[in-house]
Amino acid sequence: MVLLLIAVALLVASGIAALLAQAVPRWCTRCGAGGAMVACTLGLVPSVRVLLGGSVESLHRAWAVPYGAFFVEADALSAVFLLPIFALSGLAAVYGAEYSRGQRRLGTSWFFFNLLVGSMVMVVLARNAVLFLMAWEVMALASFFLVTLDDEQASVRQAGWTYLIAMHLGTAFVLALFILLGRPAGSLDFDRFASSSTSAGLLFLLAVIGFGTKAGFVPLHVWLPEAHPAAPSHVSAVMSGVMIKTGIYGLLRVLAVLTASAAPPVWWGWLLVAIGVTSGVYGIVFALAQRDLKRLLAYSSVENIGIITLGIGIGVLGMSTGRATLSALGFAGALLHVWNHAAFKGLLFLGAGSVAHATGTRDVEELGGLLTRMPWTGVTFLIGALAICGLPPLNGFVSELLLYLAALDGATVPAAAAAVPALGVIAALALIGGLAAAAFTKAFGTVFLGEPRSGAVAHAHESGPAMRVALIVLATACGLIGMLSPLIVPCVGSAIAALSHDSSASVHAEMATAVGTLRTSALVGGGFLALVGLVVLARRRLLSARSVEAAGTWDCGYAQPTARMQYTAASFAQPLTTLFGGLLRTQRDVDAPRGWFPRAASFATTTPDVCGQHAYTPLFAAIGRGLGALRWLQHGEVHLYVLYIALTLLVLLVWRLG
Amino acid sequence: MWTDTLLVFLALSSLLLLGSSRLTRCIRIVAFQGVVLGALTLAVHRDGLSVRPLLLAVAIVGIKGVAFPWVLSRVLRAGEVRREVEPFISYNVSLVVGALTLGLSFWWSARLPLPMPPVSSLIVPIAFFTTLAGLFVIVSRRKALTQVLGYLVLENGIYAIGIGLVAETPMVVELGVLLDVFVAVFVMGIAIFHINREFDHIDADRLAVLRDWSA
Amino acid sequence: MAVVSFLPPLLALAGAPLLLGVINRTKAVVAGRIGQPLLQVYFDLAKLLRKGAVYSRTTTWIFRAAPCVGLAAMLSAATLVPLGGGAAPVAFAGDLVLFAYLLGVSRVFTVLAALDTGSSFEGMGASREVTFSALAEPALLLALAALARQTGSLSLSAMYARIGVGWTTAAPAFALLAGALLLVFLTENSRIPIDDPTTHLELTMIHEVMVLDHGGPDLACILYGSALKLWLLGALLVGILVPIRSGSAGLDVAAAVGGLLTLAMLIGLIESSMARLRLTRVPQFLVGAGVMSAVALLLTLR
Amino acid sequence: MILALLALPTAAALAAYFMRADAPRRWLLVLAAVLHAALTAATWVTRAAPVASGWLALDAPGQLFLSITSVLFLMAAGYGVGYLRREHRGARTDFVEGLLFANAPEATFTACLLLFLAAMTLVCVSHRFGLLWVGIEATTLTSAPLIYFHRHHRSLEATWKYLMICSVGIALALLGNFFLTVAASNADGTVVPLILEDLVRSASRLHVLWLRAAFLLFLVGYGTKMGLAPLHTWLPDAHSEAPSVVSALLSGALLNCAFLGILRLQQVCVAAGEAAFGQELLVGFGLLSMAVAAVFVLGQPDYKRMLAYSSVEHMGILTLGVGLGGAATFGAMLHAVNHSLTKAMLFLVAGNILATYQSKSTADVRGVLRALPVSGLLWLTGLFAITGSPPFGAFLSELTIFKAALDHGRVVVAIAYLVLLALIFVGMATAMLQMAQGPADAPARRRGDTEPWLTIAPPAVLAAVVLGLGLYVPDAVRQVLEHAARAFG
Repeated sequence: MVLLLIAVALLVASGIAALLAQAVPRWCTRCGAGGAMVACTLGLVPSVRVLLGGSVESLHRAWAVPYGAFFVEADALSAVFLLPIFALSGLAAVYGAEYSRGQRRLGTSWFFFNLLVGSMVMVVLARNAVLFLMAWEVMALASFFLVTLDDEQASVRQAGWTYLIAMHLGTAFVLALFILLGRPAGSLDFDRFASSSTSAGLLFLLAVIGFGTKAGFVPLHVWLPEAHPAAPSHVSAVMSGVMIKTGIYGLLRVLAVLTASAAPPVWWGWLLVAIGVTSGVYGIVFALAQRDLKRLLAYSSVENIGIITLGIGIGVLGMSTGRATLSALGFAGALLHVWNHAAFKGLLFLGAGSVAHATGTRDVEELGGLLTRMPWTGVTFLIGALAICGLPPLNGFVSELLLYLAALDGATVPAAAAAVPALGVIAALALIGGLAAAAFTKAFGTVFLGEPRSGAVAHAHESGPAMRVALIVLATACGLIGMLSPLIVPCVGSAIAALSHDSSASVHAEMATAVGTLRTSALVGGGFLALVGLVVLARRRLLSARSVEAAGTWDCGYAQPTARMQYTAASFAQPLTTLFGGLLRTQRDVDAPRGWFPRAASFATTTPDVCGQHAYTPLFAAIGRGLGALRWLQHGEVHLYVLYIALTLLVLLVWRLG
Repeated sequence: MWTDTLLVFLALSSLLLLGSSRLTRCIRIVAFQGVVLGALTLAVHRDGLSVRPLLLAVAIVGIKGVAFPWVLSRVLRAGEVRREVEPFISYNVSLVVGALTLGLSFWWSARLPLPMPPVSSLIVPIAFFTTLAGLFVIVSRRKALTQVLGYLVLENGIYAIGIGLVAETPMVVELGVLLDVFVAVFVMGIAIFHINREFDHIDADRLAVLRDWSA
Repeated sequence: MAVVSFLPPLLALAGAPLLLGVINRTKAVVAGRIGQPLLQVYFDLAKLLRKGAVYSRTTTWIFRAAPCVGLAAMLSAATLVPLGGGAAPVAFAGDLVLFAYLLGVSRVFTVLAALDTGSSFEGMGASREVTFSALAEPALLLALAALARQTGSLSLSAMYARIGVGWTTAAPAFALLAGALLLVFLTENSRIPIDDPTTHLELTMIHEVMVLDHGGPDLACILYGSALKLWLLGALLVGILVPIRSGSAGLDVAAAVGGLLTLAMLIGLIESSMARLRLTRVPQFLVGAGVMSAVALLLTLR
Repeated sequence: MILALLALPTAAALAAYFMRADAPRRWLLVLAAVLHAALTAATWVTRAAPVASGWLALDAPGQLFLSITSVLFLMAAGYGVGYLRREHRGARTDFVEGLLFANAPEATFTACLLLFLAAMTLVCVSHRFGLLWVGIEATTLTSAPLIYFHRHHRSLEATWKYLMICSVGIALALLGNFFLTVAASNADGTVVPLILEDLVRSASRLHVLWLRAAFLLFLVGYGTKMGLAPLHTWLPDAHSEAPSVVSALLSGALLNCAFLGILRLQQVCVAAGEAAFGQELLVGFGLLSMAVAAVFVLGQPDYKRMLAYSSVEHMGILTLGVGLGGAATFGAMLHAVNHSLTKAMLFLVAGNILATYQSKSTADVRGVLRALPVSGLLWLTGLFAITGSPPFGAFLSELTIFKAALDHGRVVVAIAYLVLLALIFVGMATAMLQMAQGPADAPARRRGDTEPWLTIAPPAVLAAVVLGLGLYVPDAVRQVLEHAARAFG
């Protein structure tokens, strides 16, 4: 605990130091990034210790603000989220030290970056509503300033605005939730929280909305695809990789409270599964339609949040149907996916950052053939892409396998209440997996393979060592979690026990078969790698003696194939985008070639977010109009103002005394 | 007896004000009300004249009956404007409204039983009527000047209640109040001077640049 | 694990190309030709393995790695799939997921290799491949999940060992499952009516166009890999359709192999009797498959 | 000590009025402010004894509001010196309509500022209701010339409306005073003297009906001055036309004083067991004010008016808090502190922005963060502080009020409160972010290249205090707040 608090203090201090060193960029980076690295390494120690079954430490001090108390605790659930926060933030700092070199307002950016990391840690540690909300809002504000760092662009300002409004409204729900939770005991400390069975449903909904806004549940996700691309890439990595997970953390924390007294009703699980399916499919379909690489990744974050929510939903179902295996596996899958997503989404955002850094564009239609120019970035990005598609033997597969196991287990129970959603989960996971494969083959294929689609690529260069290190470490993490899953999964056991109000021993027992499965599938995965090696060797032997020539790509009889004749990302995704056209509402602006000798012709598609476009914008406009209609009140005529006074007086006298 | 008569004068003068169209006459009416109030201060003290009410009466008459009219007619002369009241609501309607208000105040005062025997049963309704009449003048008349007059009538109505119901308010408070009102009217006078200089008119209804709504 | 459990993968390795031969032969016979020898595919493989290679200057190591990865994935998948009642050497709860995702691995690499060439045709094929497989995946997994629910176990071998019981209790569900699996089988192996492997117009191909640029040993890997895929998915289908569970592994396996050969002939017949679907119609076809397996599941829910 | 508090600014005002030279007069202003603040600080150490037979006394509420006033005036005085330096004398063109106008003589301005302080001090310390009335009326009269500092017709219009509306309102409050006397008089004609303590002591003997009537009149009368909707109409005009330093004082100090007027009677009502009567009305007015504020804050094209409406909103929050009673009253007291400091800070910063961009329209202001780095930062800080986001003080007070609403089971009120807060946040965030962010247009850059420290330091200090109050509420402050809260039920 002390180490954790030191880490937070160090983060804040180094941030301020960076701000003060504004004038000297080198020192600015040293303070900011250095402080973040050291703090994150410090923080990793206790988090890991707790995960490995270390004692839970807590600290309770009085705090002179209304209802406030400085009450922090690092239990298993907190540790599960602390680990990725520290790991990814540290790596992001390493990356950012090089990435943000030569940018303006370096001090500001590092100050808010470290503040963001610190506040995330405090959010996960806090056990008092006031403290939590403070950290929660500081987190939102810090990330807001990071998002709007480049505020000369109108689009960035718009994104920042959307983000800020969304966060603030979400916080309002969380506030109401905490106050209602604290009502019975008359204290806002988490350990005194309680819920009556009557209000539990309402509280659950409040939690889903409040924390779902941060996590990016559809349809509360509108801020996400705007904000994440706007921020610098190492920040997007942190925001997408861990910050939105604090929403998941909050939801789990509250679920643990709400289910403490009584098993949750079935509809909670159904709702969560429904949200998961919606977010998953919606997210990946929109990811498929994007041409801005970081926007694509942002939407895929919505999808992965959906997958995590599926897991939580199954877990809750398991609790309400009293099926321990189901809850254990569901929560295990969800928690593990939290880690995995942190790993590969962080990796992918950093990779995207390197690409943008090297080519100056994030538009996939202008990229191509980068694998030869940026081998390291390419390979790591490929690993990330494969992992996020859930392909064995990488980490994405492990968490999805756990979810499949949970769902299959649910599917085999007689009770339809659990079976139907379980089957929905299977179908959804399969569909999401397929679409994710499409989306990320599109991303990797168009960015790194084939011929360059524009001059932007020509002078692209591999990024420097610091950035490479971060990429490589994360890629290795993806591989290791995949291969060592049988050893890693048990670490989240006690966190699951806390969630399902179960002894961690029994949780481990429930997960035993699953761990066995993981072991075998890891073995098969290893075998698969070995086989790849063998086949590659065999092929090399065969070809060693023979002629291996280089030629142009077989062009099916075209005289001069050019890079621009390549299949574009849009056309690659076109069959699926048309299939989901009803959801995507892609806007085309076509300038069709006219006449016998057409001059210029153009065809462009944009896919703005449906919810934003067709739900929120009209709503806000309507509210604005409605309120605007009342403005005649302030018409400027003084004698009528006096009339207001007279009328108010008369009404009050007649009404209250008459 | 005396009291009732004075109160009736007060009410009538207020009604008269609602009906009169010339600014000069309005000012005179207000002056008259000031005098009436002065007299009222004396009248309510049946038990022989002590020095305090005498002093107060002098102050009231001096300020309300002499000073204010003087200030206002200065303003009126300074701004060479049409001497009409220019109401939003016609004189007849104003009179009707006045009558209704009178009724309302009688009805309302009937519902407020006084804890102690009042000097006169008319005091509450008529004073309240005067107050409302003052408000009505402010609301229904166009000129800044008339609005000041309305404010004065309002003030007078409130005074009447003060004099009639409140046996002892300490002298200091009374004078402080008077002083404040005096300064208020004085500042308003100055303001009207400035308005008069800034604008070629002193119609308050055209002082409506600052607003959040445009038709 | 018993020695006999190595039988299914070995048979797959040995017999996979034969199925292609059978299909082609059947088509030829129906068309009134003598057609190629049954073992033609083996000859092709042998020839390809003796050749050198030509690589496009555009391509990277991905292009070279893809065939090997694909083949390796199929080989590992082969260790999971039982043949008839005969259990596979590797069987554990949830291996069906691993199987499905290993197919995914090979697919993703094929697609990447296609994109690596930068040729618009191969891009086109890749695009179609991801589209259709994305739709085929739910159908496959739902079908297997239905089997799991019906047989009450989560491992392919165990599931297929108990198939026989299923037919007696939930015949309609199983019929639907078989149907769904057949559609998935046709799609995944890019047979008519989804795709026509023997066409000569790149514009209309899916799988074949993706491997246009491959040659020599690489092409051999790809060819052999797809043959294995045919065999494995076929085994899953046949495992349901030929529910002979005598208990003696030999007999069951023999029956299954017979079933596979019949399946090959059946495909031959289909291909010579039907035309390819228009590509825009294919999604409906696959969604249909998904619906079939979903219905099968709902039937088992009772 | 109380007399000193009153005498000091008055004397300084007279001195300032007759001073010829500018510089010493300005420093006299600061000196007076410092001394006043020092005296106020002293009252925290040693209780100030009541004087004039209990007419003037300093209880917890008085001390609270007096301290707010004094601190704000100190800051305003410091800022004012910088402001007056920046204001060039003589005729100049008005940037709205391009007409020529001049400023009021600086001597008058300074004198009125000091008299204004004296009047507000009187309001805070007077326990005699009549005197309270005199004080509040005096604040109107002394502040009217301040609003008319820039002598063009818009400020004149604002002044006129301010005078007219507030005078009418306060006249009604006078009627309320008389009714209170009636309520306090016994059948035998004797009267309980209208001193707070005496009334509270003999509250049970008060005549309920007349007490209620008095409360209604106080509510409408002082409510007008305080800016409760629908009586707030003068407020946006006066705040937008007055010099920013004056707007800061009006919004931060004056409105509180008017509120104190209502609270004093509420204090009596509570003692008389009539608390509920007032609380219902206060809740109603509170929500109505917030709603009206929301209407005008959303899409408000003039940022000073926006701040003014936000003041209406926060007055609503205060009344709502007192109306809810219990813990909410404490919240309201705390919120009074937070709002005053934050709003004053915002108005001062708005003054800097106005001086640089020469426009009050939100649309014309871009890139404050670049043109005026410090002011820009303070502007954003102010945005988050005033909309009650953690870790600023307003968050704690708004949280307290919201919690109380839920704990009392006033769910509808709580929901309305939250929704209105959210709406107003959207409105203010939209406008203030637009102004703060984006590229700074060239002229703004040129004009705003310097930020004199006198115009930066005061708002910076206030921002620091607000942030501090969000992280730590000192014990002494908490006690005063609690005493005050207990007085108002």
